[in-house]
Amino acid sequence: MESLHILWMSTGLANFELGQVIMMLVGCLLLFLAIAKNFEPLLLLPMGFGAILTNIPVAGFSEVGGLLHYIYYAGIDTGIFPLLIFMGVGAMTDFGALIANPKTLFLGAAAQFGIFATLFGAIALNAIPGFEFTLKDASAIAIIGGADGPTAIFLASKLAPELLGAIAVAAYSYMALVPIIQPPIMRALTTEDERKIEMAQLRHVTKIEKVIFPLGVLLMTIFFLPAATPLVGMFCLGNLMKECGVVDRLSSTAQNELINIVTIFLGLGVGSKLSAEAFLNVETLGILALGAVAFSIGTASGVLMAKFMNKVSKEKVNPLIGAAGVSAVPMAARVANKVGLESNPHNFLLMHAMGPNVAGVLGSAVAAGILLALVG
Amino acid sequence: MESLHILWMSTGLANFELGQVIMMLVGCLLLFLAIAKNFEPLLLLPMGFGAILTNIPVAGFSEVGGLLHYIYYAGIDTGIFPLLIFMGVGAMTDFGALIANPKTLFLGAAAQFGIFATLFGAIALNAIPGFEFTLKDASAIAIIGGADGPTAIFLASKLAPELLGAIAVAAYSYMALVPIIQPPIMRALTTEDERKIEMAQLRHVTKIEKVIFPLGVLLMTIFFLPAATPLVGMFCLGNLMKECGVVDRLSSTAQNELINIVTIFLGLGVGSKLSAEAFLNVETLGILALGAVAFSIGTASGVLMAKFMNKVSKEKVNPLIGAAGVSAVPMAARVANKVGLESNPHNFLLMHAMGPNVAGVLGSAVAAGILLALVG
Amino acid sequence: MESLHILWMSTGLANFELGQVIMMLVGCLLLFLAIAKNFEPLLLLPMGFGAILTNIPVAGFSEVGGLLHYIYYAGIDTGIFPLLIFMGVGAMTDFGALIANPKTLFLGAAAQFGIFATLFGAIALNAIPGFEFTLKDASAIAIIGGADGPTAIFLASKLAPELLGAIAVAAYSYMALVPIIQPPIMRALTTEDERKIEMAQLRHVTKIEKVIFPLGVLLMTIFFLPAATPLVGMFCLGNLMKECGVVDRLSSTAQNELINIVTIFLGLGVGSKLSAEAFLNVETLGILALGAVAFSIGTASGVLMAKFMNKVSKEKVNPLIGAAGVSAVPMAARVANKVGLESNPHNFLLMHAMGPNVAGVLGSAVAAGILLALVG
Amino acid sequence: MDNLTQLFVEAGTLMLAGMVFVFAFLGILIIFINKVLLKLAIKFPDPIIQSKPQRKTNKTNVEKGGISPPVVAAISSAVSQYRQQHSKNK
Amino acid sequence: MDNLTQLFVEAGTLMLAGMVFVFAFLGILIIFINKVLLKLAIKFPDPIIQSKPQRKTNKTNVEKGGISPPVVAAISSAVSQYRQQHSKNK
Amino acid sequence: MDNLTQLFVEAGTLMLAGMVFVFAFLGILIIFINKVLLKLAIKFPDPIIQSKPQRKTNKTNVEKGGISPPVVAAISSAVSQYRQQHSKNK
Ligand code: NA
Ligand code: NA
Ligand code: NA
Repeated sequence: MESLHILWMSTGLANFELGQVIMMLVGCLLLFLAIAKNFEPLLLLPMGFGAILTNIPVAGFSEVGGLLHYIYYAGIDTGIFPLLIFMGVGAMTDFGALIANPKTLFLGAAAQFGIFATLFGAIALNAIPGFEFTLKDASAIAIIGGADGPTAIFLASKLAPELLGAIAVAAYSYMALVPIIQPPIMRALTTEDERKIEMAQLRHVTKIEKVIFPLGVLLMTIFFLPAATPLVGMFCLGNLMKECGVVDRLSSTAQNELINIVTIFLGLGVGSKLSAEAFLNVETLGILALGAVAFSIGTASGVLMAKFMNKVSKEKVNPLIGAAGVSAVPMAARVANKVGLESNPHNFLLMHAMGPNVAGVLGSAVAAGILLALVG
Repeated sequence: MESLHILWMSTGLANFELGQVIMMLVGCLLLFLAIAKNFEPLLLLPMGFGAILTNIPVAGFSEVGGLLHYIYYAGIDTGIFPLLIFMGVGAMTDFGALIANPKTLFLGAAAQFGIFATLFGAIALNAIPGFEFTLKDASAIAIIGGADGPTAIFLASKLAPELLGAIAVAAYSYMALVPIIQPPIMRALTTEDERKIEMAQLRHVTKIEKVIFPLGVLLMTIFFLPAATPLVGMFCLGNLMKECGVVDRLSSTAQNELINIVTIFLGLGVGSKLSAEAFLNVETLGILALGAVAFSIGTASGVLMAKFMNKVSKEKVNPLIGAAGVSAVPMAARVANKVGLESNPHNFLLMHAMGPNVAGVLGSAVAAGILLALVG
Repeated sequence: MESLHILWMSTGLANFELGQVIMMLVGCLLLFLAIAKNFEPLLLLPMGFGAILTNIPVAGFSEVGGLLHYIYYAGIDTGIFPLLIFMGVGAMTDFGALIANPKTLFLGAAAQFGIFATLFGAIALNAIPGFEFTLKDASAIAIIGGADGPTAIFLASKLAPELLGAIAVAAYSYMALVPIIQPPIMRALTTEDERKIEMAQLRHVTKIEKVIFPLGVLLMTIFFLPAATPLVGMFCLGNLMKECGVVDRLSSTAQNELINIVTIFLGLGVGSKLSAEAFLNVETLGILALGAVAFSIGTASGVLMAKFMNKVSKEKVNPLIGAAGVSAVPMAARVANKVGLESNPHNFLLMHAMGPNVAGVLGSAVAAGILLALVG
Repeated sequence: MDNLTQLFVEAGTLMLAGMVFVFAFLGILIIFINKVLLKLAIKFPDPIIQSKPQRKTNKTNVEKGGISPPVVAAISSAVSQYRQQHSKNK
Repeated sequence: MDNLTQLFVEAGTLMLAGMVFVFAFLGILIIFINKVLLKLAIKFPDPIIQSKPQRKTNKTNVEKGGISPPVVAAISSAVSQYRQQHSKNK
Repeated sequence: MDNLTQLFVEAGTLMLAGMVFVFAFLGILIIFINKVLLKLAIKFPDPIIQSKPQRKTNKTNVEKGGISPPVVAAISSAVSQYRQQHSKNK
């Protein structure tokens, strides 16, 4: 009898709290979005699963000695996992389109306005009772507008670890929603004629340019923004490994096995921050709202910047590719391509949109560095 | 001269203890079984090698600062390595046969009697002078009957780390001996007619069933047995990654590179527990004896359960597949198939035996959870 | 304004020290050697990159909490990374040529004179003011003559961590320079007739020999030199996994994904030791000079040993393969083959040179063990 | 009651509680499969996946022009053989 | 000036400093590309890489004797198809 | 005897002891190879492994019907070429 009582007391049913149940449903929602809706499944699936695991009563996944505790403190608190992901992403990134058309860097820069406007917005939310975002919190939230998962996780783990779960959920969800969020904004801000603009074919980019480029980016970051060097440095290492052509086995491992292993752990570790006390509050609603705002402003800024550039320069740019400046590689570039095809079925913008797309990755990393340097 | 003396004093020959020599021979025996007899080589080879390394005098592999020390405390003491293996095994497991014929879950349940009977037997051994198994020890030993390596290692590392080496050796050895242990028991408990029973073809299992199944199993474990959620959770994560179809690169990494890396380390780390003081005692003999008993009882229970089910149900089950309930995937299922072919050369039981086989994995994990909850 | 001032104070430009600039140039030089000159790029590329990262002002890559700090202390200070590399190298090594012609072990032994003579030379440098090498320092430097990267890193991390950066740079640079350093020495010490010697075809080596060989090597190391068992043990584990034929998936992972992942980290971690204070001093110059001496003496010893063997034995050995005894697998063997072809275009020495080549790896590991036992 | 007897009682209780629990757990799983999964299977049957193979066949046809079937068979066999070897090596 | 106002001022400064910095940084990068990379590209153009393919072709020619082009095309297609599938699986 | 001389003596001793040890160690290894491995090789010679290739050939024959040898050669060459490239990429 006693044994049965102990057994009963050790069941989940006898120990559930409401918050845990709700957070498990949130985890299930993330799994649903990942599996059924194909929302960034590589990260949302392990993240949703981690959210379920961390909220199991009695099991203690995120307490000292629990699996998710080890994963979080070894890999996310230290920043190692997002940096390794960034290295792998660097090894998958081709800067050719950007080097061929460097003007598109301005589009990637403009789209970062989504970040800084959202920072302002997060502070503005403090006017509403219930919100008390510090400047650190606001910075971590704002980086959602960078549309770059590892950057957001890295910054949040440094500036506002208690908001990490909500920020990661928002960042990846909106990245998956890019095909829904962006097109209306893009259509509203452009005329049919602008959307029809065809761009000149990109010039051939030589191997030496691609090899020197990551080193140049790193050098500039060292000069002007050392706080961004962890992110930019690992990204450039990955890109250099890819482009140099002499360490193909390392490059291949960085963009396959290593990034896969780290992705599983990163997702689980981020999911472990989706506890009821950290997630079920009004601040999460604020973060979700601000994230949507950030993406929208970033998209709009990119498009408007392209229109501005068309005013001052004779070489025309299709303003749709400005929207790709929010990064969300390669989704945003595909969206630009698709919206462009609606107006001109023979106008393939994909390659041109890759320029602002990867510029947006650099821009977000730079913005993250600025926030770390000034707020961190 | 002095230099030569220091050199001599630093040789193994000058520092050997008898126990170390014997344990190295045990390590060599494991290597022999792995290489020449093909006994679970993926784990027994690194385990045997680890046993040799840990017993090298002077070298200090398992002392603070030694390689095996780091491996053991980072990966096994924390439970991380067995859980990652379990995730990989989950990503390799197909529950189709089980879902198509859920009755076979009873066979997997019955075979767990091998575990609990052995627990009783281990306590009974205390009647013999020299044995002093606590309930924790007995539970860790009993799980050998689960015929599941990572489960045994996980439980032993939590309940009786000093017995871990012997338990792992017994578990993997008997798993390799399944084709020798099981057939006589299976033949003794069944009639020729029973062995000839042909089973109905399995129905088609849809994708959604396979996706929802691991989530359902996890949910039930959360409700009723949170102590089993580390094992069941990681297993279900692996299985979900496999079945969902949207994270194939993660699933592939989990069942290839990641599990391979972890297997090397797990084997070495377990081998590091094969020290003379921990292994060369009468308790190890008891563990080896109890392990054999556990496998035999598990096999018999599975077969008898199938015969019982044939008594109460009209849809007949070939009792041979009951033996597959001990798990030891996929060896036990193959044994059932082979013994079946002896009686009826046209009766292929393999797919039917996969049902109880994977049910046995779940059953063992549940049994491990019960032991953790009640004894741990 | 204040914000701008903080931003300026957080730039690299405002914080650079001269030493850091120079060390970054050293890092760039390593990258150049790796990419443009193909100097051991797998290690020199991450090492050069690590050197740049660790010297970035403000960023703190190698301070507590920095990425390179974690990598160094988790993987190099513990010795884990070099040992895993060694396991992978073992899994890539074929001892067939050595077993078929065991006499070549003497060539691999003779070439280790490069190590011990350099040890003497490093102590001799102390006569010059400015040099103050301890016996530990001298031992760590001398191992450069082993022409084996992981062995050098392992030994340096144990005996002289502050010299690790310079030692690793020297070891890998000279390994890459083997095709330039060795041929003049080989030609100077041999006559045209000697270089034309054709060797008997190697006998077939059976599988069981290849399986037992690593175990025999390990056994001897255990008996006579336990201090070398970490290196030799992991090497033999890798080799056993390769040759036994029953754990191909582990062997494949050890020589592909695992070694690739560890190589990236090892390079970065070693690079993190290339700080100005540790590298920019006269001792580094001494190390670079001694390294060149070590390679040259090792090469000469191997060649002279072969000539000596031809004096006392009737079965002739082409003395060029003696140079391969320094290891630097497989570069030195290729050099021997190439120099041989110059004198006799039909004489392919590659397979024969593989014998002393892999013997050199064992010899260096044994020498490292002796130094650890007597000096460590 | 001495220590050993007490251990026996505890072990017996464990055995009983454990087997009951295992059977109950896996029994509920049977119900779950029969009641939930089966209904899901009926409600969301697997789509008849012809799109993917068809696409492949089309592409191959386009690319391979007028090559006779045995040649194609030989190629498939060679490739699948290599694939098997390769997956074994892994 | 109350706390919220101060935060607003700080956020505004951050926004301004941040956007200026981002534009400056990526702007210098444009100059870097136009001034440095472009010159490098002219000075070190990509070698016309015929050596590698040629070597391959030679080798293949030697090995394949007198096989008709469509057969070769079929093989290439089969191999590249497998390569694609394989890389997808990864 | 001053400090440097002492270091020299120690280094000299190390050199001597080290070289003797290395030669002794690898020398015993020669004996091990000649006395132990060689006998093992004679006692347990490699089985003449025809089963595996044969099985493969059979399978291939069955599958490939009446295809002419050059085609098969071309396929093998294409596959082995791809295998090489693939292993290089790794
Ligand atoms: Na961005
Ligand atoms: Na089981
Ligand atoms: Na060497």
